[in-house]
Amino acid sequence: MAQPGQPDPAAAIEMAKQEMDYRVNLFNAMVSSCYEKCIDKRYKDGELSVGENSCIDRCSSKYWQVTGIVGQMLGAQGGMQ
Amino acid sequence: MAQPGQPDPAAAIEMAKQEMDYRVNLFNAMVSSCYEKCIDKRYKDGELSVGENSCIDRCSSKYWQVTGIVGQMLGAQGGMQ
Amino acid sequence: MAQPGQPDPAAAIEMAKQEMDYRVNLFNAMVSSCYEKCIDKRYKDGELSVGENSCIDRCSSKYWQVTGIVGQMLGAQGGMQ
Amino acid sequence: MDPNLAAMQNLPQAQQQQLMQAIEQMQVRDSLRMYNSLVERCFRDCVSEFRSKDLNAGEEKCVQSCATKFMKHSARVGIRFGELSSEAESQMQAMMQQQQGGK
Amino acid sequence: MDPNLAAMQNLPQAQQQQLMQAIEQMQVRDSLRMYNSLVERCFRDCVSEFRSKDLNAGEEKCVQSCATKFMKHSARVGIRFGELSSEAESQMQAMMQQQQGGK
Amino acid sequence: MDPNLAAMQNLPQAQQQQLMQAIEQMQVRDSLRMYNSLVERCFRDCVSEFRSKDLNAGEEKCVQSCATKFMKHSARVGIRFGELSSEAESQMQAMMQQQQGGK
Repeated sequence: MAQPGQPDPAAAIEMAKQEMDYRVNLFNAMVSSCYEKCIDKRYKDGELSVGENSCIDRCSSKYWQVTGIVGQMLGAQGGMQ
Repeated sequence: MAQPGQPDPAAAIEMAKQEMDYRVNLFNAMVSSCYEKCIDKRYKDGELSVGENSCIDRCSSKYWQVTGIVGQMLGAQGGMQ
Repeated sequence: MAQPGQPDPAAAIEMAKQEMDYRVNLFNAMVSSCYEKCIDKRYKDGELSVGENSCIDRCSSKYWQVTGIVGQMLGAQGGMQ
Repeated sequence: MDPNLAAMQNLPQAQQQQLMQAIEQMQVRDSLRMYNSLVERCFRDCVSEFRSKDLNAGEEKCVQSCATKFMKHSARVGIRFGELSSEAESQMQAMMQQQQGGK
Repeated sequence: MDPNLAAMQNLPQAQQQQLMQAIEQMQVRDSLRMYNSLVERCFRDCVSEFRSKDLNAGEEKCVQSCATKFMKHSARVGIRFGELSSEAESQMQAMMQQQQGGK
Repeated sequence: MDPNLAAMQNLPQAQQQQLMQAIEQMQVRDSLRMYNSLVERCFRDCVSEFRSKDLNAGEEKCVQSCATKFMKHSARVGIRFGELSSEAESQMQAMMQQQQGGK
């Protein structure tokens, strides 16, 4: 998308902002998705149980894998352009 | 809101961006609303059934009509200013 | 975060925008949270019942208190930086 | 948690105008988003049958009641929000005066 | 409710380019958001077991079907959206011509 | 999918500063949004009785536990996210070196 060797500062700043926006959105979606899947909502106290902690780790990993699968599919059919 | 015959480029660009933002949001809301109403979430395969396809068409049409009704109501009482 | 006595117009504008963005988001979240909690979704007519109205008042008050509690917790642990 | 628009009063004329314009644009954007979310909500709550491509009379009536109710609800929350904000502001000012008085 | 990009034609060359660039940036941002929301949805609908850190075969297949279905759905809504938009636009133009004819 | 902040190193000094400032502003905005969504979630999960206008003791305790839990959860996801990102980055770099080596 960006041609190397053609430095346009404004465009580079815009790209960096876009990338950050994307990463923040991805992170937030991962946080809220795994919260729904893993956290006991009775809130007896503020501690994460052993089960919740390991669920969070696996959930993060699986979520990441889903981004990979979907990313490849969109890339393959040019859906991200 | 914008006086005709008074061309302010920056304001015109801003308006065009606002309009695009609005249309993208409307489209996205239509996509996700009709997805919830019409799509079978068991995901046996990646095909849309005949029933899903006709549901999507009718859902899009009804969604559009709702924007019309609500738009008129807001316009009538000046709620959009 | 902003040093007093060091007026940077662009930064001041940015801060005012951020604050407005924050307040609008807070207001919208309060509107939709209290809508879910208080409003009868059968929509027989367009009137709010006495019960709905008093629920809205109490809900707004409680929602505001929750922002206070969470704000203090985040402030205490520096979580908002 | 609250004010800072106070900072605005210290801005030069030109920047004040720029800020007012930015605020106006945000307001247009926000009311368009409010409109979108209102449509989304009332559609979700009122329409669930797709045997025809036109809204039936019941759905249309439901959408109207829903939109009216939502706007009344939103206006009432707006009043409460204003009260709670200005309460918080006066508390903060009282606190700051107390601190300065303590010097 | 609808057009205004017409306003664009009256813009000077330089601003037209600026606008095109802004639109392109919004499109990149929007397709990244669409991607994010697609991932979120298919994850929510397909993954609900956390005994291992890797997707099992069933989950992987489900995610693929979900993403494919969503993209087909989205494309179909896009076609309908385009039709409904241009219908609305021609109605509006007809109305405006009628009003001007009435002068 | 990943880096590009690398592009930043090729920017002139002035633009680097501009970018840093933009990033800072985005971070403020994002943490304020995080705060808003945390309030929304804990309110939804903890408060469901509206016979009085003040939170009762149980609700207050629930909100505190919810907020604490959410922050711990969010921090843990953050660690995993960092690991997964840097893994992906090294894989990509390995791939690129392999491709260049193949020349």
